[in-house]
Amino acid sequence: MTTAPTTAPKVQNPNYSEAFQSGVREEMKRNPGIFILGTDLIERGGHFAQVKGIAQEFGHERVKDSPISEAAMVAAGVGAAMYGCHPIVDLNFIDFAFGAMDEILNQAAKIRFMFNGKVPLVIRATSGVALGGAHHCNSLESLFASTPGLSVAVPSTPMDVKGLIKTALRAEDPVIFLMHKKLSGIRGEIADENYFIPFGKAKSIRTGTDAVIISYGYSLVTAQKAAQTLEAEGVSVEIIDLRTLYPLDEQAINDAVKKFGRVVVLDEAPMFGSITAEIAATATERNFSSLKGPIVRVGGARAPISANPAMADAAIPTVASIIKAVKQVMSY
Amino acid sequence: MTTAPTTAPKVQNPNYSEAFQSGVREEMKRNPGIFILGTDLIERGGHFAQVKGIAQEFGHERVKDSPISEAAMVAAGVGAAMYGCHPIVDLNFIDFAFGAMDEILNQAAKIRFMFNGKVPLVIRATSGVALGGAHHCNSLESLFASTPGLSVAVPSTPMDVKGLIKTALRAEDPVIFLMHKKLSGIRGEIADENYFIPFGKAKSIRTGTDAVIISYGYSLVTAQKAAQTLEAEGVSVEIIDLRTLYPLDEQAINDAVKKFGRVVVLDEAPMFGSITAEIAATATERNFSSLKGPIVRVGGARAPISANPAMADAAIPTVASIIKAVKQVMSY
Amino acid sequence: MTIPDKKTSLGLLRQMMVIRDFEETADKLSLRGKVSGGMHNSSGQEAVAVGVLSALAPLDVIATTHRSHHHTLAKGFTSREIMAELFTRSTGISGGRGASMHLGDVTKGHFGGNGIVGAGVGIAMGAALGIQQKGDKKVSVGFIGDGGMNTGRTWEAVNMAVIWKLPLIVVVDNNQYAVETFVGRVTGGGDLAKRAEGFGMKAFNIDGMDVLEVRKYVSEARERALAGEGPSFINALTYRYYGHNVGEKGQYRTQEEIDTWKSTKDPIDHFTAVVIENGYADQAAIDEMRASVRAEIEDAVAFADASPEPDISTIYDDIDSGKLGVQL
Amino acid sequence: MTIPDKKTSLGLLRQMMVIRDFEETADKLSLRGKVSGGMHNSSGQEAVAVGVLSALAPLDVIATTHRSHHHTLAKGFTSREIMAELFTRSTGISGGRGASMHLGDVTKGHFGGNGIVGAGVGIAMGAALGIQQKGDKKVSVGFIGDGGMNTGRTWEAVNMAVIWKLPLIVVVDNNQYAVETFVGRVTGGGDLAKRAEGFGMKAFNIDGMDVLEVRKYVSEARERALAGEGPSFINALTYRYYGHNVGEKGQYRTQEEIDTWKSTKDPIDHFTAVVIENGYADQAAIDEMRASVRAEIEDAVAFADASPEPDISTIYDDIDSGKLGVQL
Ligand SMILES: Cc1ncc(C[n+]2csc(CCOP(=O)(O)OP(=O)(O)O)c2C)c(N)n1
Ligand SMILES: Cc1ncc(C[n+]2csc(CCOP(=O)(O)OP(=O)(O)O)c2C)c(N)n1
Ligand SMILES: [Mg+2]
Ligand SMILES: [Mg+2]
Repeated sequence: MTTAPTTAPKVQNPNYSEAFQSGVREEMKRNPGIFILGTDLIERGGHFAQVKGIAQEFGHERVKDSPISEAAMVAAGVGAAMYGCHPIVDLNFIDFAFGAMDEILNQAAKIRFMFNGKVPLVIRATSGVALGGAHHCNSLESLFASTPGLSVAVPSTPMDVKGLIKTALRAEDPVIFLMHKKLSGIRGEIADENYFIPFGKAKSIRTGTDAVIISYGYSLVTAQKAAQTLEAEGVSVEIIDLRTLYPLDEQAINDAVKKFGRVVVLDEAPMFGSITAEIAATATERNFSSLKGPIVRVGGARAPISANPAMADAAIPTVASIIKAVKQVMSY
Repeated sequence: MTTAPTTAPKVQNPNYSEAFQSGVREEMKRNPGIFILGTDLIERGGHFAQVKGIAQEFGHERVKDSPISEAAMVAAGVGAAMYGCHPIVDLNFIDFAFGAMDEILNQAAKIRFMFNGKVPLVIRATSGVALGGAHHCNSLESLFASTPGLSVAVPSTPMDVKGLIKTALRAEDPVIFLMHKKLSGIRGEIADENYFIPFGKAKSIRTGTDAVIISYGYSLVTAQKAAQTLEAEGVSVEIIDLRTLYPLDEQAINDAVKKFGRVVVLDEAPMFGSITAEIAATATERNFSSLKGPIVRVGGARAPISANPAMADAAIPTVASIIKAVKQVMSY
Repeated sequence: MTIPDKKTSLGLLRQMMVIRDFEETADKLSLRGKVSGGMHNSSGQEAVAVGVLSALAPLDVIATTHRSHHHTLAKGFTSREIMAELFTRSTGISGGRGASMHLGDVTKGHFGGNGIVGAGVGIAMGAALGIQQKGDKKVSVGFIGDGGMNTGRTWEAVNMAVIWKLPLIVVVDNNQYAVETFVGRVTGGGDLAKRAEGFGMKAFNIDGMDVLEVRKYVSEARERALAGEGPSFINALTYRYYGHNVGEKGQYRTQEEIDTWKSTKDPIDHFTAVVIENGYADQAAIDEMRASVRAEIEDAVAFADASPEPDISTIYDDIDSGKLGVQL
Repeated sequence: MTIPDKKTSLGLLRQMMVIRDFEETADKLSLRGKVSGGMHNSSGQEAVAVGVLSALAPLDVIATTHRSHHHTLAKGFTSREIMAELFTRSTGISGGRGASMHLGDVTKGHFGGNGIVGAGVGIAMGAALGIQQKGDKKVSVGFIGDGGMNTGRTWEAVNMAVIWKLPLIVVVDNNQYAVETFVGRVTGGGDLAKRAEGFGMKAFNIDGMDVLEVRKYVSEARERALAGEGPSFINALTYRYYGHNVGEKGQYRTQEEIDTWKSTKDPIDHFTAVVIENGYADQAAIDEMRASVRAEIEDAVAFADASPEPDISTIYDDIDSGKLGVQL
């Protein structure tokens, strides 16, 4: 269970990146083994200002500007983590993880199992479909979540960003920490330094009575819009934010399926092979008799993402496509 | 539909690697733009002798021994394919693709869409769980199949190896061609030079009346054993070999679900997030009312693969686990 | 440096002016929201692009980086089709799918700008292998930034080109910064030609602000490549006048540094002086050239602005050929 | 080369003998099916392993390659726990999960053998960063083969170590072949120290058949690293007597080449002569040493053979800590 904030937030209405800074700062104060490495972290504090000011506060030994060497960046994090530090490797965009796949999937994920070692490592990156074209809009959530040894956080609010990064920095596992481009601007409350969000605990972010949408990340914003429209039409939709993709909150998923029997699973990754397949398949296998009809998946097109804004939008779920899916499950 | 062999096979009872050689040789004779690059291809013909003798027959310009530079190997293939050749990049083990992920997933897969170009490229590798330890036993089928722009072949017989590689070498797309380690020893008929197997056409490799197992690759061998045991117990199981994972033969899957209503989907990848999730989720969504109960997935453990043989075996589906799944669907 | 004939020289100058005007115009349009997803301005680096491309044949291949307007213009694509691409219109070089960072047309030997540091050099190396396989008399040029010098696969590609003697020219468009990171701070050893020589590649550190110097080294590299003597590495020192991406400034370099490069090394000013000195043009001719360039860019903007948006239903086109499933 | 004291010298010699006997014994056992998944025999390369590890402190870190029995033995792990690992028994260094290719125990400064060419150097570089962050007086050694010299990330790691002045020593266990591929055929430039120098790393090409030379260069590199002077690169030329993997032969090198290396450069023969020459031992003492080594390896085999198989239910253990889900 998530713990309620114990005191008022210190940063007034911070944005998504400031929430990250806040969590990282608190943990860096407490644990001298935490350091950050990535490109362009010192002056601008990273492309999304996610570590802005931290180099100035903690010094250049604890915020290290790296060359464009993703394999070495992750390897540096892996080796230092094995040695007893708790590095945060900031990959900037998650797409750049392609240059460090062996380090992440074959090394970091397996060392605990193979070599009697811990790998307390956070790999942070900005993810999600937005402008910028195909090379910067890969959805890799399913890849990471399906790799034994990795955990994956996909926070959708400043509160969750802070609560999850703090948990990641107290644990001893390699964590992929994905922050969605299109959530950069959102603001909200954050909790104080004693608030930790456990991995594997989903959260209901909208209560409803007729059907449930299970999702995460930016798709929740679209889902909320769809739910509002549906509300006006008399359909009451619950929305569940998974918050982490591994571990998955199976309990919350099973409960929701049992309660509603009408289930939509949503994300923006190309649908074929996305994490929504895992969620739908397992939820169906476990709760078949509770389903009023098949779980409906809503996902992205099987297409690279175009730079043209309208084409980019057309490749991911829209309010309309979500409404259609909900109506589909309501038709059972 | 697959075409029946038009003449008798030329190689008598070839093995899996010889079937590959046969298909490649025929296409190389026909198309001077086909060449092969990879490590240790000339003397030994690759670690599985998959191109043995081809350098000697076609010369060192068409079979190029490469340094251990997976990124450059794939990039070489991509650039040469864009230029108008049809390279076969032999990655040896598919795990080494980790070193070329950007080249495969971000470049090769997207160039047609982005830059008005064709990428007629085959990336061949040996895949699957076997001995050799965790670094060499990654199951990446779902990753490749879920990437827009890539196609994935997973042949299980010499006949299919030859028929599919020939199709791949006549097409103009990047194809991931996965040959399972534990199938290296199998032998069987192959067809003549006019036999091509289209991608996206599954094949029933065992007929049955009670339930169906949908699978591919080495898992089919285990499935056959399970089916034999079940037969003795009075349960008649059909087995479908998908042969390619993208495109998937949706028609064959839908037909099987409709016909049997009792469906097991099987592979050896760690189950969470595997391609069996996609198959089960989509098949359920499309054919819910035909199902007598939920599709049951059988897959690997969420664990790195151990070098110890018994531990390695325990991490993937066994005859017993398949029988259990079939009995589960028979209980509906 | 011997100067080419008048027509060629004026062509080089005009091409550099086109790039500069294009970039400064696009920059302003981008700030006004016309360019989707930002743009990487190459102002200051014109001599590299024009020097390289003027030394190539039209059918030679290039593959480049996220900062590629200048290379693409110099390769002979029109201001119209590139401006339209920045506006993500259907008339753009990449049909609006690419915007600033992903300019390319494989069928015309442009193997793409690239969102990924280091990717272009690998693809160019592959194209060089294709050229060699087919026995064609062409070369392939891979552009890369100083930031890409620390990306491992760059050196895999360099090594492969050396051992296979591929007709590849690696050109480092070395503007000395990767976003806010000074090349000297993250680049061990410092001497990039020496790095490349360590892999056995013929390598040169040259002045990337001098279009004739760039042109000369690339011409020679091309000759060697066509003669079967293998690849070359050309590290062209240059400078980026604007921020990394449009609208960015940052404290990572001084205004004084920027001003010094602009006032003492500007490639257009420098080559304008050379052209005048050689009697190829007087100030009036230069002014006229600049005006015609202005008109060309204005026209490009108008063209882009008037161009239709792509049909969004086409996002499902060109993912794959669909032919794998067809009986052959 | 000044020779160390008697005890040290005899220790070096005995350690090399242990490795040779271990490898030749394991090779035979592997051919008899006792070793699961093959093994990479390091016979011939003993001087590299022993020279390096004898120059390190026990708590220094190493990370290595698929060919790592020799490094692991020289680091001080027992023949028993390594032989047991080859037999994939629960008493093995990796609990039977790793076999020949994946020997490691992070808690003891062995950051793993590796199935992936190039991976070990990156991890060692990271360990060096960890050492620097903690301000410890240690170094980290990353072993790599000649084949790994063409893997891009090797050079990313080299560069990062240089710019951050990490206490890293890269040791190339250069046996001149990657499987069947001669280093000279795929390695542009040829001079590996020069490659590393191109990245600003202090670099040396040395004789990897001479245990004292290896030891000397590594000692000096260690001193420099501890003094904050940054990393070093040591390319140790050596030779692999057996096939790449057990049972392999191949036509890629001549028997004459193998025989020449064995008869003129063998590290054990060579150092035995040095030891005798220095009066540290006579032939009888050497024979006795060899016999005691034999007994040790026999014991290791017996131990491995008698060791229990791992409990297969443990495949679900140690995947992750399980603590992320726990309230902190
Ligand atoms: C592999 C990878 N890592 C990081 C980035 C983010 N990024 C985009 S451009 C850039 C700087 C590149 O610098 P340089 O190579 O010098 O080119 P320039 O921008 O100066 O033209 C970075 C870090 C990227 N696109 N790709
Ligand atoms: C990234 C990667 N590519 C290919 C391989 C397959 N492979 C295993 S060992 C080896 C040769 C390595 O040669 P070298 O680095 O010289 O080490 P040696 O075997 O000589 O000790 C190759 C190609 C691998 N393990 N990892
Ligand atoms: Mg730059
Ligand atoms: Mg070697």
